[in-house]
Amino acid sequence: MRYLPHTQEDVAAMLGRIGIDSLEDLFAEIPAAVRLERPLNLPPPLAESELLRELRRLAGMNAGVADFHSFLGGGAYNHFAPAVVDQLISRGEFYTAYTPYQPEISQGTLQAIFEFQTLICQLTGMEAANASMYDGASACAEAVLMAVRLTRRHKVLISRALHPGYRATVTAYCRYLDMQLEEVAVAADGRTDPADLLAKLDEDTAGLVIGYPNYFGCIEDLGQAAAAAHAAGAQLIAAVAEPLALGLLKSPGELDADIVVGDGQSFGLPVSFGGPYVGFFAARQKSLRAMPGRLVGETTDLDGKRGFVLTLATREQHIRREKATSNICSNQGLCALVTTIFLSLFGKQGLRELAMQNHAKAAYTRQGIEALPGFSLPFAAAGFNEFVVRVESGDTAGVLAALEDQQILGGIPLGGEYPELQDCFLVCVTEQNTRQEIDELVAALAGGAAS
Amino acid sequence: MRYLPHTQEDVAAMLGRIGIDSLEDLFAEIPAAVRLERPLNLPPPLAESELLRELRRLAGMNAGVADFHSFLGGGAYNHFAPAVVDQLISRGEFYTAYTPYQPEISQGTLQAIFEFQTLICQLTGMEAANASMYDGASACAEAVLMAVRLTRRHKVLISRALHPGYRATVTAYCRYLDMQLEEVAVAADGRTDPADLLAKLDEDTAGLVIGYPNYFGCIEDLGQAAAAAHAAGAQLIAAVAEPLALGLLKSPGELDADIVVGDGQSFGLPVSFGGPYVGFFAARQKSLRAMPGRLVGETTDLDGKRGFVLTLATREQHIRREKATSNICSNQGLCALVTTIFLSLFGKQGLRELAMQNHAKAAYTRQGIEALPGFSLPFAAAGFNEFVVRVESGDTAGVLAALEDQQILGGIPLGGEYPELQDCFLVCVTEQNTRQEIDELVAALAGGAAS
Amino acid sequence: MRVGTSGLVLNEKLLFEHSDPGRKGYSLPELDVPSSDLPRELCRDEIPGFPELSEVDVVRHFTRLSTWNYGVDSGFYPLGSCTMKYNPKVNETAARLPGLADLHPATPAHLAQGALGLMYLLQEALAEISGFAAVTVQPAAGAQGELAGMLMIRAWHEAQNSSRRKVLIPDTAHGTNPATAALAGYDVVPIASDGVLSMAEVEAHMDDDVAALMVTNPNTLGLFETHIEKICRVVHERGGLVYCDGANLNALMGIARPGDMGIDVMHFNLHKTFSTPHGGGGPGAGPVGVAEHLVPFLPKPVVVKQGDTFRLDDDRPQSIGRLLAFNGNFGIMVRAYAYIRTMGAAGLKRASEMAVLNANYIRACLEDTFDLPFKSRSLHEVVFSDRRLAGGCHTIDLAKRLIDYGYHPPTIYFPLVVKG
Amino acid sequence: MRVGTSGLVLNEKLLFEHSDPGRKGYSLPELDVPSSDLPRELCRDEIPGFPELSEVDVVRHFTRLSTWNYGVDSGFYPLGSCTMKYNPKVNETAARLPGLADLHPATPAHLAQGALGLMYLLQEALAEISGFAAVTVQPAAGAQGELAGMLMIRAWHEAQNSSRRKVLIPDTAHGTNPATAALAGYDVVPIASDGVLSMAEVEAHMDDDVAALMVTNPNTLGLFETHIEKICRVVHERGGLVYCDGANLNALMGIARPGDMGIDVMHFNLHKTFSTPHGGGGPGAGPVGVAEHLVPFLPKPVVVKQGDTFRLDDDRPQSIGRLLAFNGNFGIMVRAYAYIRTMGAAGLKRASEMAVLNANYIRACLEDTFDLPFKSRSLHEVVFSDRRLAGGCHTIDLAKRLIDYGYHPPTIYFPLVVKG
Ligand SMILES: Cc1ncc(COP(=O)(O)O)c(C=O)c1O
Ligand SMILES: Cc1ncc(COP(=O)(O)O)c(C=O)c1O
Repeated sequence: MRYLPHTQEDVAAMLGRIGIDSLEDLFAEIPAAVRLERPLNLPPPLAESELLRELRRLAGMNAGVADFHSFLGGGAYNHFAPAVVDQLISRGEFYTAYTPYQPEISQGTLQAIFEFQTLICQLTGMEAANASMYDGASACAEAVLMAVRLTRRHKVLISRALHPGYRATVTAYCRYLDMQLEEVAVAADGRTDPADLLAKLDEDTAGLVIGYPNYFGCIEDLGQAAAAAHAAGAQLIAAVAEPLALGLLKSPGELDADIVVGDGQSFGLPVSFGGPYVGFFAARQKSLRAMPGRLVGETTDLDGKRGFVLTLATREQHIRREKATSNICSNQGLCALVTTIFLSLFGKQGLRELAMQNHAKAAYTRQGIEALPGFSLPFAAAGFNEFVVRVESGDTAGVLAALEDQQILGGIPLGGEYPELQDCFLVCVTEQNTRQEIDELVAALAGGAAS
Repeated sequence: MRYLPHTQEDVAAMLGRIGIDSLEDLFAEIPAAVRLERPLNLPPPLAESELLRELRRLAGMNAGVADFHSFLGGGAYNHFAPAVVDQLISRGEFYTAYTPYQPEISQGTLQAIFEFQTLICQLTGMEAANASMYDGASACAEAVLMAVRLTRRHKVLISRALHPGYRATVTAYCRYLDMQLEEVAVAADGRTDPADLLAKLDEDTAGLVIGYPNYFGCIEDLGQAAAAAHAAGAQLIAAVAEPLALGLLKSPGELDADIVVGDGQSFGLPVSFGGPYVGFFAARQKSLRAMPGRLVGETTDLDGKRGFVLTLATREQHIRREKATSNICSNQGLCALVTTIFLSLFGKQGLRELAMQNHAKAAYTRQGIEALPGFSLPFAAAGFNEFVVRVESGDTAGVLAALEDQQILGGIPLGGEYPELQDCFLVCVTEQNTRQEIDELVAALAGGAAS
Repeated sequence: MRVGTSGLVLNEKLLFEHSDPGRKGYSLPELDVPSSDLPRELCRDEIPGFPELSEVDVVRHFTRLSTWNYGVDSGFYPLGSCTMKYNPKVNETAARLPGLADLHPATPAHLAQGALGLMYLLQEALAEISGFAAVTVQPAAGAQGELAGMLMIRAWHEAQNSSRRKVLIPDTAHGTNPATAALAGYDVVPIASDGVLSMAEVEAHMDDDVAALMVTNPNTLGLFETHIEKICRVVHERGGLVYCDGANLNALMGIARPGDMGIDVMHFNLHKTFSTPHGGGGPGAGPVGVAEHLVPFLPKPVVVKQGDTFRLDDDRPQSIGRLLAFNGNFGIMVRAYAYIRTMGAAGLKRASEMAVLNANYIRACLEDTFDLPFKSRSLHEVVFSDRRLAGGCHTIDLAKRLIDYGYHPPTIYFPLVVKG
Repeated sequence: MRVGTSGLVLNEKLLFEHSDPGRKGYSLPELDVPSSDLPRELCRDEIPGFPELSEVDVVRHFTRLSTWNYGVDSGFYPLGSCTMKYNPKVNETAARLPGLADLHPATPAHLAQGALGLMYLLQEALAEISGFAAVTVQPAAGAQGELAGMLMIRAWHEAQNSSRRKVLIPDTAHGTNPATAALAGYDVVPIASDGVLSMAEVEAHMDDDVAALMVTNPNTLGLFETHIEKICRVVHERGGLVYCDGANLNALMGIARPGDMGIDVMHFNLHKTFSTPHGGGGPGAGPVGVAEHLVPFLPKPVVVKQGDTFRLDDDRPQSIGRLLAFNGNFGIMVRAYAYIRTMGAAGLKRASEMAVLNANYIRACLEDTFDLPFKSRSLHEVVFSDRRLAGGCHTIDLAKRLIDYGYHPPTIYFPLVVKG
């Protein structure tokens, strides 16, 4: 077995040193009753070439973006990742290292995380960011818990226009905690309903969670929400599932959000059937000690040289155990590195230009579809790179199936998560969709997919 | 431009320091008459995503082994390369380094080349190997030149069964030198004709070049050839286009060859439409100073620590100029590293097992085709993983085209290089061809491809 | 082998310190549609502080940073509790295959059969290895697997109208155990172990307000919990469930199965036992195996097979819900599946045997030198204390000195029951 | 920036010293056909000395070795004559694309149109950049390009029944120039230059036994051969041809074209001017451009276009033949083509401008400190001597001291006309 270096002679010599006769003896402490007395029932081992053949076979059964024109978004975005990203994270020193608990031989990881945290602060307009969370949804759940910790209140309002996967995750995380989640309705323009929001905000409200942009691609009035939340003494949590939008939009920090979470997948991570992605989590300096997860801080060594270390570990479960701010241990370190490299490459100008292209392409597509008979756009609010399309006939499934026949993944049907939008689907357009692809989508919709 | 770090401010400041006004001025020494006064006529620049799209388009027009069952060999072999190989050579310290002229910061390359040289010596049974040549064919030409240098004779015999590309390369290299090349005929069994060989060996013969295995896949009697060559005072040069054979066959060194050249492509390098591959060159210790190309040797530093350096550079063109043993400068360093990693992984057992599998699969295929009406095997000599098939009808092109229609690249037609074998093609079978593929080939040949 | 002098040591600034206004590290196609402006009041000016770098700046920056790190690829990395395996290179290739890496999570199931099939096959393989009735591959890491498990335990209690409030956790447990129990709304009751848990201690604490016991087996001292079967029996008899932290499963593959010991629920760490890279702190994956009675509570969606097709089953009324926006760390599942298919049954067993052999060999070589607080036969790890170290040396000194010799230090100051 | 202390330095043995009998680093499918034995007398026993290593041994060995190297990705690499460009990462991805990397060289042309088309487009682009009538992409490196060129010159002479025996080569020339001339059967006549070639020197040596002059432009001092046009005219008038060593083309892209200067034949180094990696000593590629009168002599096969299809033309009776078994270093061509398509005309010109700007900037910063033997305006490189170095310091000391500061030294002791 090529992964196991032991030779027969090694094994014999080692057993001798240990003073036992057989490998069996190593397991003497395991009671016979719980020993497995048969081989595991697993398929026979594959050579490397066979393994790749088998995985290529499985991969070949999937509709990747190489074969389909894809307009799927909804929290996972088909953006281009420069080759640099993957080649750099493929350096063994990065991806085969453990969590940087020994700073002397982990400065590479530590400095990169510090840079990640800094980039997230700059992007979100916040003051402190952690080393990453599992994904945007679980980061959102952690934000809700932090709001509860900070305010010692028990109710959290969640916009119905927040990504359904985020809402479900918040619900699961909070399931058995002493708190209530309440939903805020969606207004006719596709944004969170300000009236319903005001009606539900009260003195027990710890926080309010709003998507920015929201699941329908609409750009929420975060400033107004922050003002309302703050008036009630609640925290405003902005959840950013498409952080590329922040290349153009006012940052949540500028709009007075208290906690900003989201997913960095757009920044260089493949969609990879849903993961691994990377949650980010940013907050105000004053809330630092209430934050979940790891933090890297700057320090100096005995010679006065700059160095980086894990810091404020007293919040974490290794020390605080059941009183920790979170149970998270391994996070998504390498994915944070992806994001860091991606943002280093695009930088100030590039992120803006990339965001502009996304917006322009979505706007162009939106206009194309809006002009088609049989389709309409239910939500009027300004959007970034996604929008909702209504199928007048109501046959969303039929429309999407017809598109599939033309090798187009036209969008995500909304009926499953939003029964009131049974006749709607969510379209996402990125810089990866050429005008020709877009025109083909529109033509396909025009040419009968609507029927 | 993302590859050029200069900003407008940088350029201005640098021009200022230089004391000139414009970039134009940098080129003041170039006479106006030879300045290009128009932009180059090249296609507009592509963004990275567009570039990959364009290259994928071009790649999609080619019949790679992912889509075709390939039985093409003839000096370029479809062997599996473990993922380790490419991941290790993709480390920037290896592939973005220059030739290791500064040993203090090139020990990685130097030690790896030293290991390459050692592996080549072990594989070929020789005493000294260089740091690599361009490919097997040019290594073969250099070997011919070395034989002439060593013997001060002027005639070199080349077996007609040597790879035609190697023969052509030797011819081109020797074109204007004071020497003659003479061809030795092929015997009925597919090997070099011993009678013709003896007849042509004389006191002006510097060397004799024989393929091992030869182009028809036949295993030459190298020992006999060496004895004959040595009796005439000539050098025996063995040219190994499929070095995997040396996992099973007696080494040329054991059989008394004086110079062994070949191509390491089989050991981890993709077929890549013909290159880059890696020529290897091994000889006897006593001929060391007559060898072409770079050599790495072991040394110790001031502290007694082992280190490696380029050695015997006095043979080379930097110092010897027109008296150098060769004009080669850049060789195929990274490809030599590929080979080194591949051989490290396969090692003693693995290379043997791999060679056995190749031979067994070729033998199985050979038997399958031999049993077919309409086909025969012209050459009886034992072979390794290749053999020649004769199409009784004479319509080689028709047979191969019919195979292509079934997504099979059935072999290389021999008529172009060997008019006497107009009705033959060369079949290669490696560990990559499953029994099912082989059975499909045989069935396709049976099912009318012969007609 | 000692630290050499052949290598290079390069300084490196922060990436922001390399930034120069106007540098570009990206390329974009010309915009091929009309440009479109967002309402001004929605837009920011620029991102203050964001870097501007060329591609070569970025490549050099991260290449140089990487050389400050030590990874499994650099050498021996003997971290207890972390299972620092070799991370096979082919698995990296596998996870990047087109059709896997570029598959969107919202792709309709009939166009994602390969991916769903892979998830299903991985679930099945993990179930066989662990002896559980079913496995979810959703959780993103061990700690999230723990959360899934504890939420299921609580949901099961609720389904029985039981509202127990306490969870027993041994003092050797990893910090994520109590933190997770708290996140599931439980009060943590620490219990003492003397190397392994004693029946007496478990019986003393196992009352009818205890919802579960969280145990790690082998535990963080590298010792097999020898009474595990009886412990499970007692906990079950008194109405509780047993959670197993499966971080140390690497000692048991093909040897013994937690599901066969009476354990109700356990998480796996694919980034430990199943060779996926630690990535400098993730991403990992923390699948959870459950006994039959907990199946209805699994996080949703679950990958199910119907005839020859696979789909994500969302219609699970008793499910605890979902813990991530999508299907979990699929790229990590690909790697783990590749590992299992490469190793096969015999290979996995051999891996466990070799891990245990190695730990016992190190123990044999060092037990005369260092203090060994717990003496029963070790499984895949061994814990020494610094009590016998001379000259005022402590564990931390030993750890740092190992670095000077070119090795990664072992895990230090954990578990907390061992001094130093 | 100084050498820091953050990095790791790891010793490493020879791979043979890691070997242990019985270790395996490979996997093979079960043999699915009957096994077959070769006649015993043909077979060897085993390969004495061959290593036996597990996969992790191999990964660690080469990872650690790599850390002893300095590459362009590590930092500034100011080697004169070598054009150490950034090696774009996307080009590495490109060369590995299925359909390119797995295409066999004997694939029938109609099933290899993409590859042949790429070679053709590269030929065309290089011809446009250099001003030559045609380009062959076959040679594997600069020196082999030189050989192709000199063989063509000789073949041309033979075709005119001229049997000249001498080649003029300036003292600044790279060693491959005289070595190549000798390999083409010529006698080398060194000629002196004073920074650049003077007309007097050329005229003095250009007699009717001289087949060619080999010139490097800009030359290895980084100076443009200002009389190049006149030199070519004189050589031509007296029946000779002019070979240009194009190693330094990076100074001229979009600025001036060797073909327009009267040069008859020139090689390119794709691993210099066109950004393909040096690989620690190759593989590179050395295409050759020729003026109209040399086209019949190009190495064969040549990629030609007929209508919309491409093929390898082998039927070229005057060709010098082939210099490699197959089609040249195709993987390198892919990278160079990717570079040209990425840069476009303006980008290539800008690259040349920036290279020349950088060299002149370094010169401006250092010319008060170091001795500058040749004072005319530099192009993309500048050569100092150590004459003014104090304290018994020589070039070699300066070079090694730069390493201590984390930089790769410049090229030293070359060209030979500059002392130190
Ligand atoms: C014993 C034990 N339990 C749980 C965990 C947490 O696992 P993860 O880091 O995957 O969340 C770890 C990880 O170090 C561990 O060692
Ligand atoms: C001026 C000059 N000519 C020729 C060569 C030889 O090129 P190659 O190494 O590609 O054979 C070089 C390479 O260093 C060079 O600098």
